[in-house]
Amino acid sequence: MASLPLELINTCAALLLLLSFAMLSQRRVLTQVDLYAAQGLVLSVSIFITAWSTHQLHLYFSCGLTLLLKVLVLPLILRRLIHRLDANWETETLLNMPSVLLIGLLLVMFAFVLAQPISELATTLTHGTLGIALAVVMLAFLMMITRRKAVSQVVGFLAMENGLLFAAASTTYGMPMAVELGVGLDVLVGMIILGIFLFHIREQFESLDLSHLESLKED
Amino acid sequence: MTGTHTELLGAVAIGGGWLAIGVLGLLRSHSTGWVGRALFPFGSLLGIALAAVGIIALAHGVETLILPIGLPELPFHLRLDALSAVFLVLLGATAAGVSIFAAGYFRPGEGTAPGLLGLQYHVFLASMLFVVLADDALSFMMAWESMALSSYFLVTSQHRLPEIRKAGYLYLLIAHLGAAAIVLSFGVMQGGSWQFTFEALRAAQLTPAWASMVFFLALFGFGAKAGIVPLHVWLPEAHPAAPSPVSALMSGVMLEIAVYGLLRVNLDLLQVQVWWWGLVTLGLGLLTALYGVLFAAVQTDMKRLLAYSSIENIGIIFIGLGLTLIFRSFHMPAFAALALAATLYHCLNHAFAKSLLFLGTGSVLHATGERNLGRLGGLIHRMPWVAWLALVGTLAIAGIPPFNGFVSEWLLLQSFLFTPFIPREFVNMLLPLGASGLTLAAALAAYLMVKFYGIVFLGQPREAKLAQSHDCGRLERLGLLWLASACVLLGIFPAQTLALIGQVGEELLGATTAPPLWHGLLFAPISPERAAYSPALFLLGIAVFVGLTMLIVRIAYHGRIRRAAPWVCGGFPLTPRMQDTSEGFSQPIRQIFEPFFRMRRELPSPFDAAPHYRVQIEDRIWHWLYVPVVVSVQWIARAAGMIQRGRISTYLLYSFVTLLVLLIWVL
Amino acid sequence: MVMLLLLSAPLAGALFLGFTGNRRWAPEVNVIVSAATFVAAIWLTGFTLTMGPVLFLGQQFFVDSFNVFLVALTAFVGFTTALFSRAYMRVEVQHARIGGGRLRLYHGLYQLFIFTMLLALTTNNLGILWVALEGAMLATVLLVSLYRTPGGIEAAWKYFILCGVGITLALFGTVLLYFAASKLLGSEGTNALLWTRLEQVRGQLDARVLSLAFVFLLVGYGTKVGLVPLHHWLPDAHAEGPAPVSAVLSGLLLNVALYAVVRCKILVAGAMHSGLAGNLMMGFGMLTMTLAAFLLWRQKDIKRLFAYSSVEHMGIATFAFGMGGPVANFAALLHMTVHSLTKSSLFFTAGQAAQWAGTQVMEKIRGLLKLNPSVGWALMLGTLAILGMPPFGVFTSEFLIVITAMRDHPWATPFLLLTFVVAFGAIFFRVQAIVFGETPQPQLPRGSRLVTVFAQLALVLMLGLYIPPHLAQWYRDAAQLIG
Amino acid sequence: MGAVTLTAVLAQAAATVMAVLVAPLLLGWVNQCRAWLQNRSGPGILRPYRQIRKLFHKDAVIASNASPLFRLVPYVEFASMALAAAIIPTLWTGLPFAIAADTIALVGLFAMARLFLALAAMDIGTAFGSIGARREMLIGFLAEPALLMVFFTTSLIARSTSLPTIADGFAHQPFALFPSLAFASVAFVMVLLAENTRIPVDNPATHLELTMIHEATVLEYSARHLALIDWSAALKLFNYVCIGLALFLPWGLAESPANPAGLLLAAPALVLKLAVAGAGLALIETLNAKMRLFRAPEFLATAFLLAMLGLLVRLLLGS
Repeated sequence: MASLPLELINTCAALLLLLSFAMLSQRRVLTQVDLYAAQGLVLSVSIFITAWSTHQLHLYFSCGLTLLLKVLVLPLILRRLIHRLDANWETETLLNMPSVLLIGLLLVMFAFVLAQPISELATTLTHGTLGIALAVVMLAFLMMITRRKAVSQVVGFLAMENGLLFAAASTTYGMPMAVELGVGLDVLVGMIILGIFLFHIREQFESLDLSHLESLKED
Repeated sequence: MTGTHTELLGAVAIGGGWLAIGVLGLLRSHSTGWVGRALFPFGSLLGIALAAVGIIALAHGVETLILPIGLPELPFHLRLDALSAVFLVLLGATAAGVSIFAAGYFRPGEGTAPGLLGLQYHVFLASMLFVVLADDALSFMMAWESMALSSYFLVTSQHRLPEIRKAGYLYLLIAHLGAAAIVLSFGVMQGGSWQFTFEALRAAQLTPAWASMVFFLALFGFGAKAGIVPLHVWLPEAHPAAPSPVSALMSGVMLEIAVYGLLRVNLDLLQVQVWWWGLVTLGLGLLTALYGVLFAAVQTDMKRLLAYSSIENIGIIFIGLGLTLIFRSFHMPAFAALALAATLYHCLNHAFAKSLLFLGTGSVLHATGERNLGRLGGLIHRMPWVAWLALVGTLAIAGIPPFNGFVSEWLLLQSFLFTPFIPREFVNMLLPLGASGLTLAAALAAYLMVKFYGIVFLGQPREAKLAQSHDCGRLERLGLLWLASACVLLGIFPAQTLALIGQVGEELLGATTAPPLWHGLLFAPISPERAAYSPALFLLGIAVFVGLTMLIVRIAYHGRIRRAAPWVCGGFPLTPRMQDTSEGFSQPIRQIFEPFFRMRRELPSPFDAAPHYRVQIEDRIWHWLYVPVVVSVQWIARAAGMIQRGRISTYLLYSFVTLLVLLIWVL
Repeated sequence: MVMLLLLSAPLAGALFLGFTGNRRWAPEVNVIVSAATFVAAIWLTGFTLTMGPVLFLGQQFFVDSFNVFLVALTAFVGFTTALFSRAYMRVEVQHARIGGGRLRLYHGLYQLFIFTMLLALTTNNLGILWVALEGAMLATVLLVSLYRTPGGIEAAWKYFILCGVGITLALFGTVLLYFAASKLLGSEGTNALLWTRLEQVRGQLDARVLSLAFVFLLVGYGTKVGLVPLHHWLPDAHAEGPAPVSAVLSGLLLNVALYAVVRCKILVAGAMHSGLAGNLMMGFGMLTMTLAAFLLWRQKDIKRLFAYSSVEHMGIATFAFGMGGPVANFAALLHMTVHSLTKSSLFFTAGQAAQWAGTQVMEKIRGLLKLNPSVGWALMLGTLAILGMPPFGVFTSEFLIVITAMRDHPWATPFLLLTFVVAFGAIFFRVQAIVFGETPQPQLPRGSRLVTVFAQLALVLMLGLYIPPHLAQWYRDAAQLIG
Repeated sequence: MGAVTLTAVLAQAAATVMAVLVAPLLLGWVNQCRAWLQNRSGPGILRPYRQIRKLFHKDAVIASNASPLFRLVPYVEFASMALAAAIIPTLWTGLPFAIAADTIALVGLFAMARLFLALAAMDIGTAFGSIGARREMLIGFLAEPALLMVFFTTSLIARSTSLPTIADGFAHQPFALFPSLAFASVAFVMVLLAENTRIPVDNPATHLELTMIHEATVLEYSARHLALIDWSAALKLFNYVCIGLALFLPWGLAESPANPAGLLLAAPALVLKLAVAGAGLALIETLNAKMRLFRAPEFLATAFLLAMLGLLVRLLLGS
């Protein structure tokens, strides 16, 4: 196959990484959601390219699924939530931003080092991107750790999912159909339940600040 | 598999019978009549049967049996040899007396329902039976822990009282600790064969180092149950807490079962022998004996006093065990057999005498509702049966000839007299040190027993209500009588007893003591020239002299006997407050052995209108050993709690760091 | 066929109760459905007894000696829990702690949870296994927060986020696994994630990828097992949810998660001929049991106490699986069985006691024996069983684990024994105070609803004294399989 | 150890009766010597007999709350001391009855007597009785180990614990000097003083509440019971002295009553030895002052120490 799709996919990968960093550094929650949607878009594009270049039917399907879920449905739910809870502003992160970004950088390097030998083995064209996928997962994880607000933790959670899908798509041209469906379903249900929870938290603690959720502990 | 299985099957059947009795008790679990009057006597019959089985088994060879239950790879093995047989006799005979006593003892409306109590009681008996019969590690541990568990429930049958809960908790905790050590010792003992039947353990080859580890683990595990210092703290708490028949069983039988375990491991399972094991055991025994008797002497609660005296006796038993090990490791089987005989003999003595005394205190408790020595006295007038039968137990524990307690001490001292022949310098110096410690303990035991008996049964009643106290019932008398006669018989016919016990030495050490002379009248385990003691003659002599004197006095001088109030230096009447209190009686001990005790005194000032004197004695070891452990555990727990402060980001960080660390690790 | 029944019964039940769960007869329906599931499980068991390991529905489902008894166990505990919750939840409704709507939620999700458990156990596809576990989490997270108390919400949130993250990592691990497998089995079709196929080729799987995959899987599923330091959700979730939920969380979910870990361990251990997987599991197990044992000393809430005890026992089982070898695996499987039986019954009695006392704070629960003897004895015996007192089965498994540890890893034995003793001291101290002693409350009617508890304890007792030959045979085969 | 023949048994009985009859004489002799040493004329050595006779003729008074035990004890005391006398060789060593109890059992016998006395003392429940019992037992548990150590030393040398055999060995083996025996003998004398309520441990003559030990235990006794108690006390002293003689000055003891020659030598030897020993006791009692009660433990501890030294010497030097 031509090197064009490969370059395109690598570009997508770079974009994904960039978007993750953007999310990590972003304070306003709504913007984070937008970034998340953008990430979903890039992801579906990359899957589409892969499908198109390798003529794998089920990849088209999963591309569509991604588009539907991660670009349309989930961001929609999130935005509505944020509006209903007017939670559209983030206080300071637990760590100050520069150090968070620095840690993120280190994580990316670590992820590359980790993925290097494995992507050697990959038979797929797109194997080089595994490292990026791993990096995306880790950055999302870091974001969950550093944020104080429930909503941005949710966003981080979803972003992890993205990295995962990307890894699946890039290393093995996607997971088996049944699994993809299951994962999609779970993410959707999970998202809904999270939404419910945000409301519960809201009505219990009059705020979405996680510092209220620290009463159960060993004293 | 040698021999027929008749005796072993009989023993198993008796164990099953006990369990059945326990379950039957649940049918009408609230009827004292059914459980007490109907079931317990039957249980005591089974006890007699068990003793008989044991005696028969002593004559015959080893029997083994495999039960179809247990792990698929490791079904329960049972084995009946001379050692087990001796302890079967001990268990059966004691249980017979205690059960028949208990039949009359339990009253309605005390703590746990009688049916449940009966179940726990008989499970306790059966589990002890199976401990003695067990022939593989798993079934041994099963029976062992069931024993601990059932006795725990018996101890806590009055669980409404907080101090009894504390006692039970401490007891079960230390028992669990000991059990862990025992499991560990079995695990080391198998030495790579990974077979846990006792045959396999016997066959295992161990280096002295590993063998020593086994020895120490077993010493710890069984010592915790037997109550050797410093693992004794639970004993004076738990034994008094239980109902008296249970205290009798725990002190009289369970402690000896622990000794059985140690004998089994050291003399039977462990093939390797290291000479200093015996020294360690003997040293611990001496320490325990002295510690126990000193603390017993300063107690003011009669059951605590007896419990501490049990600690002392266990110490004496350990001394004998230590001597056995020493002689055995220096290949002096004959002497080892003598020491072993002394050990086993003392086990039997302690079983009978101590359970007799505990039952006696039970009757006193029922009659007066008092355990505090300071509120008793003069009961010999009110409850003559208990008093006179308890006198037998008192003399036996005090090691007074011609009663049984003296026989074992005599044997022990005799075997001490052979230590100079040990071909190793310093070890042969045991005689002055060990023997003197032993004699000191024995002499103190006499002091202690005078205090116990004199204050409880003699003198004047220290409380008015004691005047209403009544003697014990018929069944209780029967139980006391049974145990007392056991004490007397063991005292008067040591030769015959030794002829039976000797089988154990024959089996485990390949040597035995000399056969009895003169139809067993003369007791000379080594040789008549060397040492001889004939309790029968002794008793005969005393009796003859007493009779003669009485006769002569009656014939020659027939002066009248006048009763009068005792003279108390002047007009004022004699009041109970004038007699010595238990604190007063133990004052010399407190003064002489002050460093042993942790005392808190409240002395009245000379100008005190209502002078009030109080002395409280505590165990130093508790503060030296146990408190620090508890504190450190709490500290670690607090430190561990620090990782869990409730913040979810921190938790996520934990997961993240774990992930990174593992990734780096596999990288 | 039987497999369909087994899976469809709870699923149908879930759907049905999801709509009608607040009716008067809903609890009975819940029981009936669980009973049907249990019957199906028994049928399946009998099936495997005759046929041996079997595949169903085009390789998608399979039953071997490893999961067959877990299926039976899950169905059984699910059944007993349904029986218990019947009375328990009624009282909760009477106390107005939950309304009808949430009762509906409860019943529906309960069946859904059972369904996911059985799916996770019987599926042949590691991807579906992941999906099922995620589903189980989604089903239980709302059950944990059923009371909508601040504590409940917080516990559920932590549960969700921690386990969600964990499960996502597990998915990454699965992807890596798939990646490694697809090179051998071809990515076309779905058979590259079929356990049976993977297990055949595990020798050739790339060691490097699998080691990475295992790290993700272990951290992922390990979070659900409650391995320290990933366990923090567990005590909160157990303490805040209703007693039946705590029972199934401890009794079933942890088991199934551990089952998943072990399945992965088999592959990894087969692929990379080093003890990496085993050592990892041993390390986690050791850390988990020791820390949990000490943390037990700090507990004030009775369900939290038993939750930590679950953590400890999961640590023990993980450690045993880590050691590997026929004896240790045998012991670990036995331990899983007896633990879930005992622990669920413990949560029943503890929940009952807490319901009567109106609090879960242990200082406030006293004199249970006086309050109601059968509950008191149930709690006491269950506690002694879980603490490894003979003749209960837990003792047997712990005995085997200790002696194996002594043989293969002598350094570990002191820790094991320390754990046992420390845990004993902590738990027994509190339970004794709860069971014994005086209570201000008047004595309750003797009739107890704890038949199931005594049935379970009887089973545990039996497993201590006698293991049925079939069960033993399964244990042995499974131990062989796990290696 | 002599053969068990009828003559032997009869001779044994005779010896025992002799000991029982002679015992008060020794007591009288000791008191007489004390009087002389203190420049008093003294009551004469037959005084104890007169005392006993007088007491026997009185009517007994017993405390109203005395139990049967209280009345039994005097006989037990007397019987046990008589039994001891039957075991301890006085004139000859061939005592067939000696097999009944060796030295260890002998210590047990004395312990029994003491224990019964203490119990009887506590029976009435007066202040003195229980204090006396306490002190009696205190002396007892301090003295017993020392006495046993002494016996052990001799048993090690003679390779037997049977008293006649030991004495036999010492009497008829070629003379050898045993330093260990020197220690043992000193310890024994100290034990003897303590056990027989002599100064410096106790004063048999005093009835001062705070100091008396033995007397306090028998305060409640009167008439025949008191007579038996006193008699057994005298017998106890006699027994102890005879033990000491048999262990440390066994020379002159005959093997058996069979040969008159031996007896002809033995009898005067015994008289002489008793006289010397009694005088020595009196001397000790005169030279020492009664010590406070809580010096007694130190005193007996010294005795214990000496006995142990003897044992160690025996073990180390084999002499």
